Amino acid sequence: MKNTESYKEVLEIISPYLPEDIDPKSVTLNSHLIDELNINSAHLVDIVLDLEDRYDIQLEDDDMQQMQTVGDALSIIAAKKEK
Amino acid sequence: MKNTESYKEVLEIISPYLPEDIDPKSVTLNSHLIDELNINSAHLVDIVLDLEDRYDIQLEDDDMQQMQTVGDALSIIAAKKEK
Amino acid sequence: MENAFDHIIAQLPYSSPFLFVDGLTGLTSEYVEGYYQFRPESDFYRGHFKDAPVTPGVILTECCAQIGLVCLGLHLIENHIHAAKGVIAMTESQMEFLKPVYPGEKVRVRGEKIYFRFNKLKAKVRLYTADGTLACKGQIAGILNSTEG
Amino acid sequence: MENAFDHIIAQLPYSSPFLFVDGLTGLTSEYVEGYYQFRPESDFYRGHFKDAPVTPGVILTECCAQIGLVCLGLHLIENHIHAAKGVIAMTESQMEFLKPVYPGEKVRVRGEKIYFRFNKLKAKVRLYTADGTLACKGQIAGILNSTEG
Repeated sequence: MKNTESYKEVLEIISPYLPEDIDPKSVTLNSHLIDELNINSAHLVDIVLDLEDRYDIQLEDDDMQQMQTVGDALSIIAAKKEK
Repeated sequence: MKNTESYKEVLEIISPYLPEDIDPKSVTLNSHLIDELNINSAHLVDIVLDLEDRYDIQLEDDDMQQMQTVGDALSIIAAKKEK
Repeated sequence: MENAFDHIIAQLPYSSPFLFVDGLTGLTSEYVEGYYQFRPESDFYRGHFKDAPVTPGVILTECCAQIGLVCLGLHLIENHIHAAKGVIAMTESQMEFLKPVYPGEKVRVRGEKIYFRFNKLKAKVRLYTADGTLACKGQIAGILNSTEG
Repeated sequence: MENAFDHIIAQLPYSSPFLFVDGLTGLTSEYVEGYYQFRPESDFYRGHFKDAPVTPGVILTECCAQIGLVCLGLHLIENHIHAAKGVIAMTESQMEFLKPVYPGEKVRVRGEKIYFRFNKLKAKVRLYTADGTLACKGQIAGILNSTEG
């Protein structure tokens, strides 16, 4: 899940929920979803549900709380897929 | 434009705008868009704009008025494409 | 049966003149049904439209949200041990308006859960007039804001 | 400048207490900008919420529709010889609510034409509070109903 392909996939899932003033090209692995990318809590849920669909995984409240950055999302997906 | 392929394409464009109680499978060439399929005037505009995009054509007020049935839509598209 | 749902209506954060729920007729973890009769004396009819009162589409949306989203949400919270008690704030609405609803008309709203995850509830809503005509429909979502935080 | 748009506001089919346009600051065939100050005495604050007045999301939607869709539509009709004169009825709304707006706040609405075809106008709308914060945004569409037919 550390390869470029997966990062692109996750970015594609996040992009529709970015506010207009955030350039998708400016997003990095360290971008904080709420504080930097200004994604609100309602959209964060949509992103999590889209990730679940895309990777056929089930995320829990704990995963949601740990998912602070784009990199966190990649790590959580990788961990879930290994199970 | 009389072949099955195009009919299917047009049906695909119309389907999202059908009311829930209309079975897309019940639609025929003779189905009246407003009277039988219960498509309202707001959605009829969306359908026309989607047809324009799909077939790279420009429809006018006259075309809109003549487009009573699914078959009319196919004929109008065919006529526009020949120009 | 209807008294069984009074405790839900009592928890609604709205009051007259911005309460658009008269009663509920069905409520499970999957769907809710309720009704409201529009009061001809409601303030909004004085301005919508000039000399031609019609229920504003946004007021139909509010009726759909109060019955179809918030009543359903209050019920789900009751049955969801880990959820915090709180208020449901509307975050998104997507509506289609099909038929006008006039002063005095009684409408029935049905809300169906699409999902309730991570404190976000999304519901499909439909509003019918007394003769069974679908007057508006759509999807409405809200986030449960915890009163603890 | 603002007086130049008074004839548009005069044509609006709404009146107080359901008129949510104080003035327009810009209007072309592509976009409209206008403003409204929410009146603390508005009826809806008495019920939304109980003892905690916040402007209902659906009222923000109405403000967006009146400025961003209907004022723009009235202007487009004026400049569109073949269009019938009439009323614009909202047919669809798709909104996201981002920040609460409180009684007394002055908001600015910008509406941008997405398309105006076959008497249907669809606009992208955004509502900002005085400090420039985006409070809600979305898309609203309406059909011009001819008064002749």
